[in-house]
Amino acid sequence: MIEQLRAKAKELLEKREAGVIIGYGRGTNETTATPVFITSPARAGELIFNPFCYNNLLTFVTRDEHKQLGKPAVVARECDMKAAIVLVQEDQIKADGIILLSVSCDEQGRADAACRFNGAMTIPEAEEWLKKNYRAKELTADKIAQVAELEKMSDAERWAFWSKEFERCIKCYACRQACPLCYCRQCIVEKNLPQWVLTSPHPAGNMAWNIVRAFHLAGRCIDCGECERACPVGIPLLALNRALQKEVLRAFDYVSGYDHAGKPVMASFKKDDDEEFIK
Amino acid sequence: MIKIGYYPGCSLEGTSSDYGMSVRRMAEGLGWELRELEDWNCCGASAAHQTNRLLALSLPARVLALAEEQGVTELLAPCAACSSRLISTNKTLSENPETAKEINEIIEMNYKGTVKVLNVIQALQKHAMPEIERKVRRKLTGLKVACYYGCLLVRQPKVLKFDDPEEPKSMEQIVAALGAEAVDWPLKTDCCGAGLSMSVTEAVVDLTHKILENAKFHGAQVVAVACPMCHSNLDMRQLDVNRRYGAQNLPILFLTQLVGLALGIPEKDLGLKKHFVKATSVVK
Amino acid sequence: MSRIGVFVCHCGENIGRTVDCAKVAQAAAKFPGVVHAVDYKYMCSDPGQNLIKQAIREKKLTGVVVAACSPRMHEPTFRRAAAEAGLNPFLCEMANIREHVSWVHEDRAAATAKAIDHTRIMVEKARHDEPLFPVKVPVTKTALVIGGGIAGIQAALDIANGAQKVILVEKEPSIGGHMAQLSETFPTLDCSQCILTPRMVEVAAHPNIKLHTFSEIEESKGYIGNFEVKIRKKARSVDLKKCTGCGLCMEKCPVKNIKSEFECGLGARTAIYRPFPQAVPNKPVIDREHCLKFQKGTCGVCAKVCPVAAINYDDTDEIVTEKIGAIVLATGYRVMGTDLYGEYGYGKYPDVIDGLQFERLASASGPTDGNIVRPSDGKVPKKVVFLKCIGSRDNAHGITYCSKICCMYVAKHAMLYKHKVHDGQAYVFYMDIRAGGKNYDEFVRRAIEEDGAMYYRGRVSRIYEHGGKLIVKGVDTLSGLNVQIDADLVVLATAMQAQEGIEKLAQKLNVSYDEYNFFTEAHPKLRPVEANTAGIFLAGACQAPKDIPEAVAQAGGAAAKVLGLFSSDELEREPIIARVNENTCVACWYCYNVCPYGAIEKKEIKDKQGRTVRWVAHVNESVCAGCGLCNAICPSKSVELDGFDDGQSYAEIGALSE
Amino acid sequence: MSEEFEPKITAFVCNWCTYAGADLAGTSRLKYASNMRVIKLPCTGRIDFMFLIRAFEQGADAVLVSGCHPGDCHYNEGNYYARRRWTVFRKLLNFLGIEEDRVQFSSVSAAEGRKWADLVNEVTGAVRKLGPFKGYKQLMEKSRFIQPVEAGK
Repeated sequence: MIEQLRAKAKELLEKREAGVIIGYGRGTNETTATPVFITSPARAGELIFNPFCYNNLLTFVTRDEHKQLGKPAVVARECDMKAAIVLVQEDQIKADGIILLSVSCDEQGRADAACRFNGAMTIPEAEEWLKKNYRAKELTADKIAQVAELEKMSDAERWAFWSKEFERCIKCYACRQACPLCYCRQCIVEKNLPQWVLTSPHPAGNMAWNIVRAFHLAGRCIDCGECERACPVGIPLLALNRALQKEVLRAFDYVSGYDHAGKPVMASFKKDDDEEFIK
Repeated sequence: MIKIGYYPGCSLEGTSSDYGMSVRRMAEGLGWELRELEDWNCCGASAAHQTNRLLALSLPARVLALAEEQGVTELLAPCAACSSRLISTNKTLSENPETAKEINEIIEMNYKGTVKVLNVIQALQKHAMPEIERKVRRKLTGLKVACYYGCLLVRQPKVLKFDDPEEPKSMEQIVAALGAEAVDWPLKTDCCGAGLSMSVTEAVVDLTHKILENAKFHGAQVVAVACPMCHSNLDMRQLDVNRRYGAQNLPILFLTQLVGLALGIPEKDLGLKKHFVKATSVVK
Repeated sequence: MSRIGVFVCHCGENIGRTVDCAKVAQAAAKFPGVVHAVDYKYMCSDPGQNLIKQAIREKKLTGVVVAACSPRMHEPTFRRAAAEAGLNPFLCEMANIREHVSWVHEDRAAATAKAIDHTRIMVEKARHDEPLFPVKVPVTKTALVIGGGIAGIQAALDIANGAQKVILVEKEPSIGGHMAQLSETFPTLDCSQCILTPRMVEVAAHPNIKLHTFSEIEESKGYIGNFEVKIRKKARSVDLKKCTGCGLCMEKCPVKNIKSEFECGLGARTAIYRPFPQAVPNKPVIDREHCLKFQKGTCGVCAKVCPVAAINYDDTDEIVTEKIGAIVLATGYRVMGTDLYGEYGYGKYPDVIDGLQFERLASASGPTDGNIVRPSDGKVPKKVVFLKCIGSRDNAHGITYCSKICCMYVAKHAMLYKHKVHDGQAYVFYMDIRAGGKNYDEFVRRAIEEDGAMYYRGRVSRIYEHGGKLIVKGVDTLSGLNVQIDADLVVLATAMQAQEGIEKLAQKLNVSYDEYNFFTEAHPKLRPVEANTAGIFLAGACQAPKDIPEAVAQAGGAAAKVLGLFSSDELEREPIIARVNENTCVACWYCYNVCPYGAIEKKEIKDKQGRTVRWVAHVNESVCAGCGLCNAICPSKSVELDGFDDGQSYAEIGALSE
Repeated sequence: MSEEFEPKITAFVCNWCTYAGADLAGTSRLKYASNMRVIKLPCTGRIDFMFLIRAFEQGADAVLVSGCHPGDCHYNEGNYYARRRWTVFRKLLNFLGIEEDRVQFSSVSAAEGRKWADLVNEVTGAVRKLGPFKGYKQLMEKSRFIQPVEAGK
């Protein structure tokens, strides 16, 4: 599998169909991996794909310093492919400005022995492929198990749960940095006229930050789980994201990452949208 | 094998036993497995819904609940009055949870609303069209048929959501698939007077005459119906019509009988002999 | 530092009875930034206003809060007063302590507390107010009128007579619209063409009107005062400059059996044709779908006979671009297709016709020279049945509205019929008779009482042919009896519908339309001739079913609005508009996607070499209506709405801290 | 006898429908509970979800967002976009453990003075039943020693 990936990467660079391959390379030792930016065909052999490859590489494609390297071909798991589709939908990259080197991972989002290279894909191809091969795996019972468990609690229990979780937040914003869809030049927390989010890592500021982070991903989150993985204090951020994914699916019959040419779900409406909650 | 629940209703067991026979034989011919509901009761048509609202809902609700209990998802009710009552009840219960609760308490059952009721035309449309053309053994070529819907089959439009209530075409499509010619005639949804059959027979004779005359005027050799009341009025009252207005001699066939004939089922198995106006002369 | 003045109004006893106004003023005096706080009996009175003006001057106030009635009542009053004292009017705010406090609460302490809070909210807002200045937009003084029916003609003439330029676009080869097809008009029975054609000629001759017939709108961009519209002039195949309108080509055209659209299929026309004899321009067009030259490459007779060589088979569509300041939509209506009513046999029986067809039968210039005869056999019908509300007010067929004109034109038809066929009998089936309008009810009474039309209140269930007659089966609900009429002719008064495909035009112009595709007015009562896109106005039946006088009146209204807009070189708009911080915008286009007005534009940021570095959102001030959707949805808070910006809102909420 | 709890409710209303509806309640002299403080914005579509959080930070026991009925929006579509926003946002808040009655939404037209009066009473009653929003108040209490002081202009 890895040989196929390397060969394709090499071919893309040789034919100048891509300017840079963004993929995983070996980290400081066998048990780490690091993003690599390969511009010369000779280095295609450095690409690896193993259980230690987990960063969502789409975070790099929106950054100015990487844009200069030319059209990227990015090693992308299913959720990463969805990130690319949302980035196109939100015009952060052009539909013809990226190639996805599609790789399949296991249920945990990790590479394993069974992983496959699905070929190089354009955005429309990736979208079709995902509809066929991945759409049915969205929001399955095991994925929303924690959400369901929390929903069973009383309001007070949930408040206690989250207050306790958020109390540990140190406002390092690793969740934001790891997220491929947090691409703003200025994050809302950096805006202080007015001060949208109380800056200190105290309970009120943490609550505000975590609400902003979750809600800014409403209808957008592609469920890669990088935020939760990046969180140094282990807040179950993915459960928050998934609760909103579930609601977006229920209310608007929408799953993010399958419609590169359509309007974002939160920037559109239907006249007969749910309004039971409005008195 | 298409499995469909079957609710004959009282007419198909009594006055219109030929309809019942032909439904069963036609189903066999089409490869449907009809499962007659066990312990079914009267749908309450006309008698109940003119007297007591809850009774009018409870009788069909029990039939629906039985069907649900017996694992039926689609229920064929060939009688137009039965299907109309069952479909209306289904709609009423699904839209009014309070009423549904009340009715469930009365019938001491718990109907969840999963049964879909079909009349004969709907069932044929869904489970026999358009393949029926290939199953026809005896094409009814040259037979001119006036499709008569009467008042119930395509009404009430909002409950039934099936065909155009004023200018229906579904029966014509089935008849055409059998190789016969459906005549274009205007009185296909006029009333035959069934509700007054016993009380004001005079009126019925008059109404029936208009329908028969008009069908004949437009070249019909037979009238196809899918309702026991329509049939008995148009068939049985034809003697009175003949007496008052002159001979009509227009055979009245159930749609199922026409389908049966086309499928090559013998006439006697379809109950054709039970008619007052003999069809044998036309259907050879 | 802010220097806010607070002015608490008693409104006589209206506020003072339940709110301790003095206490509100005392509390306000202690709010941060407040340098002056007083209460007074009537703030809106001259002395009250003077109190404010005086304080602005003497205390050098940077902001004013008037705690009084609803801002919907007196905000303009106090802003004007502030402006007169030299303060930017947008630095004056009102706290509502009457409608929202004194009139709805009884407990004096609670009401006073709430009044203090509402005042504090507005003081906080005022502390964060910025002076705002009206937005000025240049105006191109040329109006575009789309649609050349009576509404478009009227609007075009009114604007042109007001000394402004007009471009009139009509999709058919001639202007005139449906009115040109009518025989007589209600309630006066004057001849439709006699009153219309002079106006059509006037349009053609008017020095201020440029006419594009056989043309459609291709594309529109821009905004109020500054639209740029591309018009597709369809290939006419006849050079309008050379053609003299002699008509020889039409005489000689061998294809003579095409159903005439103008005659509603009751008459025929040739392949090279003009829709009707009084057409403007009175010059033909080639219908390429039927022309032998275009279909088979043969014939070419028209070119051979044309004395001035005006025929051009190689003519192609032409796109012209026009700069426009205002647009009047006058696209009219169409008559509903009757295929929805199978039971009435329209299309099956030639003698079941619609109202517009009856107009052609009754028209002196129509296919029968005004003789009312049956299309099937040319015989004079002795019994004619008119059915109203065919499609209109009929939930079962999806149209719930009333088409408004049918009651009147059916009465007119019944009359015209009786005037021409003296021994004939007209029958009318109706649901209601809606004859509201000057001389309208009298007109209907005349049809019934003098011309003997039989009116039955009820519907018809079925129409069928029997023995050479059309059997009409209906019911008279007033007598409770069934009615059966053996008619010779049946006329269906079918519903008035929006033009087919009109939603495409609406999307091009960014105007909204309702569920029936009629254009939506900006306000159903107070702004009935404006679309909710600035600079676009509505005239006639494209907004809702209308009769001629109404369409003409609305067209006049729209023209007046256009002339008002054109009365100055620049137009002023309220400065409640959004602004983009281009430094932080990442061009995710959420604002662009949600803007109901298309006011967000995509703007390139270029470097010194002229290369595009990136894109950002940009608000077109002329189009922005100040809703603030962009502001709320922007994830990086790069768009803010002047007058209601985030800082102001945050400060207002902050005013409620404990 | 303990004094009845008087909740503090912050209402965010649109200028065209609900604000005018509340005005109508006033001109009709309808009486209703005095617990609500009204902040006017052009449209419910202008209301940032963080305004609601800000209100809770300032000690509100509940918030109300009220605008035009669907199809009546002065800006044609503003409340449709808002409706999507609030659908998901109220889910988020409830998932965090905030009782549904503390975050309320309504459509009140300019003609519905009576509805506004009844609504204020209903919301006030519901929040009175819930009691003070202790959760958020505790959050603020714990954070107090480092709350920033906002500079006035």
